[in-house]
Amino acid sequence: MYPAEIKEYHKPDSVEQVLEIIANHEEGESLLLAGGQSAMQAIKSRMLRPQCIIDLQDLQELKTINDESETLKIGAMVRYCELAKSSALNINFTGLKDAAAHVGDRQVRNRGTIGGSVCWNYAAACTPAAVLALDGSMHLISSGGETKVICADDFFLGPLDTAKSESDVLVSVSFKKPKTRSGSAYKKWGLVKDALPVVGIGAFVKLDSNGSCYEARIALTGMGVGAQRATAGETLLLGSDGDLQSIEAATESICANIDAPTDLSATSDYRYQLIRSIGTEVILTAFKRASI
Amino acid sequence: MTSTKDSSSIEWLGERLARKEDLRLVTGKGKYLADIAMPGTLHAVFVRSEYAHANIIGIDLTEAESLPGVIAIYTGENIKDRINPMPQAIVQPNLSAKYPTFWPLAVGKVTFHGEPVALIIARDKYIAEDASELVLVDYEELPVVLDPEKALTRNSTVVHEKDGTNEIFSMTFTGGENEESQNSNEAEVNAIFDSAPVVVKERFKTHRTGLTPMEPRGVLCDWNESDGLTAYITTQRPHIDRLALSDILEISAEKVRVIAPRDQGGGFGVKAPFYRENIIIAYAAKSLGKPVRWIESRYESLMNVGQERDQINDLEIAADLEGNLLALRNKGIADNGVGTTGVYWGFVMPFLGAIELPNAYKWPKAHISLKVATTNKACLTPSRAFGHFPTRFALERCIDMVAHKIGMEASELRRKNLVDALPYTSVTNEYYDSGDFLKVWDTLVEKADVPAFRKRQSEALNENRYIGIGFGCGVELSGVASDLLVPMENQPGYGAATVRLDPRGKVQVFGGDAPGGQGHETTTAQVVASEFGIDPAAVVVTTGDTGTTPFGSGSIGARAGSYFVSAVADACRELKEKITRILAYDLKIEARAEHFEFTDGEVIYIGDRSKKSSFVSIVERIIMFPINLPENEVGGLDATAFFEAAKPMICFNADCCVVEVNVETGDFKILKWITTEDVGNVINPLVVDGQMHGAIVQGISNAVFEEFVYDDQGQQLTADFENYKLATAADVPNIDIHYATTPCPHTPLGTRGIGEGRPSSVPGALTNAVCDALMPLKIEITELPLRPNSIWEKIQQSKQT
Amino acid sequence: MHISDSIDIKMPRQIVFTALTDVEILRASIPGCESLEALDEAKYSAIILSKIGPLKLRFKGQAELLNIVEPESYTIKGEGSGGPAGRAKVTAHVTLLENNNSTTLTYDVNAEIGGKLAQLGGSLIKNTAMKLATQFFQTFTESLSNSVGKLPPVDVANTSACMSISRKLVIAGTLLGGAIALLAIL
Amino acid sequence: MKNIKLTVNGEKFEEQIDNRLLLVDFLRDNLSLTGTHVGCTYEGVCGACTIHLDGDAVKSCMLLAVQADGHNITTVEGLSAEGSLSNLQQAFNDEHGLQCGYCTPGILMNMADFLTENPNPSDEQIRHGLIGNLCRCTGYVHIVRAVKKAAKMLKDGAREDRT
Repeated sequence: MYPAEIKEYHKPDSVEQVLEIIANHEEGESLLLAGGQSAMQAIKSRMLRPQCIIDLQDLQELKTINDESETLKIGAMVRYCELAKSSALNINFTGLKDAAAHVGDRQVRNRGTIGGSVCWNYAAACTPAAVLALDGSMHLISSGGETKVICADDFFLGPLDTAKSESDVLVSVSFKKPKTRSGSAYKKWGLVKDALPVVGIGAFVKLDSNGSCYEARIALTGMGVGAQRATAGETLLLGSDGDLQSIEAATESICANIDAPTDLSATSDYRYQLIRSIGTEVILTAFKRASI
Repeated sequence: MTSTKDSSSIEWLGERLARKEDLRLVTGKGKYLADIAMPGTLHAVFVRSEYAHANIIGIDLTEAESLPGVIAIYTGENIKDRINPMPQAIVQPNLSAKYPTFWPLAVGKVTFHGEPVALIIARDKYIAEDASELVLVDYEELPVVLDPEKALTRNSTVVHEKDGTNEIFSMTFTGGENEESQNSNEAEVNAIFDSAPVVVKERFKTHRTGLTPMEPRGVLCDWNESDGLTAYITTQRPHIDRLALSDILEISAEKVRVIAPRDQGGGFGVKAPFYRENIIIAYAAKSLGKPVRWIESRYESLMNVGQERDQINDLEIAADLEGNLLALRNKGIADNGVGTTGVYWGFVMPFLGAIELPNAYKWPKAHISLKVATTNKACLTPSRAFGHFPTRFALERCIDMVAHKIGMEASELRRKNLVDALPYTSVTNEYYDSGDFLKVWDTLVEKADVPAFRKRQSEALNENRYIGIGFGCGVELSGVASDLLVPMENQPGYGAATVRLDPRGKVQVFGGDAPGGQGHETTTAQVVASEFGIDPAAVVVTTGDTGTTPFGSGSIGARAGSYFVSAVADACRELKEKITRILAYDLKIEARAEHFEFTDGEVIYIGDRSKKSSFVSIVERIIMFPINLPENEVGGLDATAFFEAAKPMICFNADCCVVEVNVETGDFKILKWITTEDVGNVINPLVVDGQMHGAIVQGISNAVFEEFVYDDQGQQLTADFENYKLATAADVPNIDIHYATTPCPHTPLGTRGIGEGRPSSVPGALTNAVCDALMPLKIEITELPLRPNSIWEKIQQSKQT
Repeated sequence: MHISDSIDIKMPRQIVFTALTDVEILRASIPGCESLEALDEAKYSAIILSKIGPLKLRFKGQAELLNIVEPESYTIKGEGSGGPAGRAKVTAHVTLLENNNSTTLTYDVNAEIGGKLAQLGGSLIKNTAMKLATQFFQTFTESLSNSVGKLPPVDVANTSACMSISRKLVIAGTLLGGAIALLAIL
Repeated sequence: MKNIKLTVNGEKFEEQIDNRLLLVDFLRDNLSLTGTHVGCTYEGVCGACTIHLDGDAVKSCMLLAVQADGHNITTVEGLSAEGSLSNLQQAFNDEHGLQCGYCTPGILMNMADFLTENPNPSDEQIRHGLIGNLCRCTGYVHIVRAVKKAAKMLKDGAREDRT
């Protein structure tokens, strides 16, 4: 399978140029290409037939991780391999590292980017779920040049669907650094190692000075709807110090409140079991990391 | 033919020689089919059926034909009067069956999702794909036949109407040739079951899975009036393809040359059939007078080939309380798919599976029958351990269930019933020529140390960890003698090789079989080197070109280590006879071949080691200076030998694996895989190890990860590696190999052919280990794939009862 | 693939039924509808452009209407083809239950997906179809609220009116079927 | 059509190509570097087409050739000087790390990159590193052994290695 005709290809080196090229095309004609590790599948299978490809690889300004005092700002073109190695993610955002380190394979991680992944929001993808759990914010620049910040809860709308409009460019994903102790973790299960998640779970907990959880976020993927919050489980962690009983109650509550599909990879019941099993492990790890 | 070895032949045999072929392969200089360049080559893309079963009402080519760059488009309608239909005798087994009639492109109707409907020829492959999107096929859907059991019922829709039934093949394998003796045999077996103290009866299902060589198929054809057709095909049997192309396209055989590229990206049986795509690409090249190339995409490949194992076996074992096996009864049903694949037609696989079902055990009595149903799915394709991967899974699993019922160690029960004296003829009349099954078994069990394991197992259980041990074994064909191959595939089984010496003392070997990565260049060179006492570097091996090689039935059924190298050795020995005759004459001594030693580049008279010649000089003398020769002798050193064992030959292996199951999720990890092999004398342990590793991991990958899935309309849902999952390096264990060999007495080098059947013992051993781990929950698994999801479901069921 | 769901529409059943046959409302309610065309008395065709994120797939669909029991239920049989992308065949059974001037609309869809759609779609097909259906009914309900009172009364006894209803329902079916197909791409 | 300039295995090329041409096809068909193989369709799962793009192992079937404009590419043909083998290639030969050889170029390219990051890898790390390369012949056992051996050779400085 080879791509259908692509009339134009651009490799701009600034966001302004990107916006200009988008503006010169009808809506839906142009496609922003980040790492291309998902988009190229769609282009080669001809499910996606862009008239104009705007390749973002030369946007140096989108390739840095800025560890600022209150936030961690990750450029949209930062690759998985860089996330997996970045010490800037060590303290609070290990969950994103967990996810990035196991996306696809080495070759995919050498090319695929955080921005590409969150904008594609594939039905079963690790990065959007980790970003959602970690309460990331998407920084976009729209056609007029104005900046928009959309929080993860409002950004991920469904499989392949996000709040980013076609004329927006995602420039970075930022995370607020918690003022108290916090920990995060992400893990997935697939039939073969590091495959697209049949179930993937990310958790983020913030603890007060007594080691008691005052804020928790849990996100899931693999349920056919892209990254999704599992709020039902989160509330049951409040006040917990990471005891197994509350964590199991939380995963049980997630199962009771979320639809899990049956498909070629797993039955619905098995997905629930994976939520229990992996969820417990992930939340425990998040607590453990917060307690260090 | 001689079976004794002179001392010099030991040197290179058994050497862990690094492979010769690697030097080009690791530097990117291999020449696979897609790498062969021919100026002006046109590119072919198939339009394939989107339906599993539908009438073709019409095909509109208008738009596609008008696309610039499109050269020609073929459809079933416009080729059916110009190409002979299949079946043709050359690719039709000598088995009574209902062979479907078909052309390379569907005529009238399509019978599976992915069937070729039209062929586009264009200047560029991108344009060819553009054009394929513009071909409009009007289909009228027909009811689909997908369940093999329902397919065999009277009311079922029939896939191939001319037959009036979907039962493409059926056979009873025990009780002799006629129905009466078969019936009386069945009655005797029934009587044993009626009175046996222990009977286990289960339905075992294996899913549709098989092998996927990393290089998909491909064909590159060229035509000119004087040479005729030259066809490069990814194939394991170029000589058969040549005859088939000649017959079907009515091109006189001397004008057809088939070349299997020297480098092929794996075969495993998938490249053994004669495929319809070969025919139409050759036809297009001939019609257009230009080279035409088709490279199969993975998507096409997964929709069309590599699908095997799809069987249901209703298997029963009768035993006594001491663990003696009394009788075996099996009714097999196989899902053939459409059956439109030359040589195998689908049912040849389950046919062999039924023959090989009894395995290495002594069965006093057995009744084994098989029915094979045509369905609207891709035709079964040979895949390593073909046919018996399913039946051995059923048998090895069932044996464990018998052991559980009696309360005996399954490994002990197996040992008790292994064939302990060879030769032996199995209940299905398969001949086991030689070997020592008990030696192989005892070596394995010693390495596995079952008592120590049981201790560890109960300790682990106290910590709520579930570990288990599983066993399995397999008698495998070591090459296929004409005795079996003629009736089975209408082809000869002998091995053939030409050995040609040149005046510089270098050797060329020509073989008609076409390997796909098994290391034949190196192992063959080792055989020649050991025969002539020269360096393997001096040996060049050419395979797969029908223009230069002697006839061979193909690189199939572990023929290399058994038949091909034996023919090579025999050809070498014929040349050695001539060399020594002339050398003795030159040295003025009375001596025959056995009085000479070929070693270290010299030919030495054993009786007086000062009487000798360098290998190069005597060879050059015979080829270049053929004067002053003995009476009736002429110059030249070139010999072709054919090797056929009087009876079929076998090899034997046994597997033990240890797993840990997570009872919370059903996930499991293979902690250890130990195997013991009788492969006869080993030419190159590196290569043999590699064959075993690969086969075992293929078995694991088939059993656990891979599955071809069709939906209820017959749509194939697993046409990419995202959905058809192969095991990655991170999913499979290391393999611990031990050898317990018995040299084969029937081959000149004592070697056995290995590798083809090797995966067959894997699914049983693996599933047995998982069930052993779950013994406290009394779980017996009878279906593949062995997925954490289904294991977890079993655990849930067990907890409820 | 089987999908069923129901929604409550705060309108009397007859109005809902009539609206379901109003071509303008339907056209507005079904995302990406590019054209509608009557082929003959019983067959209609439509072209829908479906967008799912960056994927845009154009489907051509045809449908017919069966078993109309006004205002209680009807069945739509539709087929949509996205060319090389694949196809979908949909049978949708719609029932309307009235309680207290409100209507519970239940739809029960059986869809057969074929071609690349089925192969590349995986588990997303159902989810996306559900999402589309939700979107459809959301817009439909809004349109209905906006246009209530403007709808012409339906004379059940009038055969030609029934015919026209059928035509319009056909279109609805086409669109629903096509939409499911489109969304299956993922 | 677009004009691209790039360096492949140290050699500079300038070519006029279609926007839609895949990098793997450009390397194979335009530059006749047929060591880079294709083993899957659109999914990019098999890894047989792995090359180095500015030193990183990536799959050349998941890139358009135009994207490589201005970049530096190494294919398996550039892994060692003509007539010699790199340590990694030699280790694959020594340990029988390949059978049919179809997946091998991709594996070598991935592992060459892997070893620069993991000079002292465990079996488990190697297996994890190999996830992006499917091999059907070897069962991976000898591949793992070969990579381990290559790591040792590199460490011992057994020979000059250009990777």
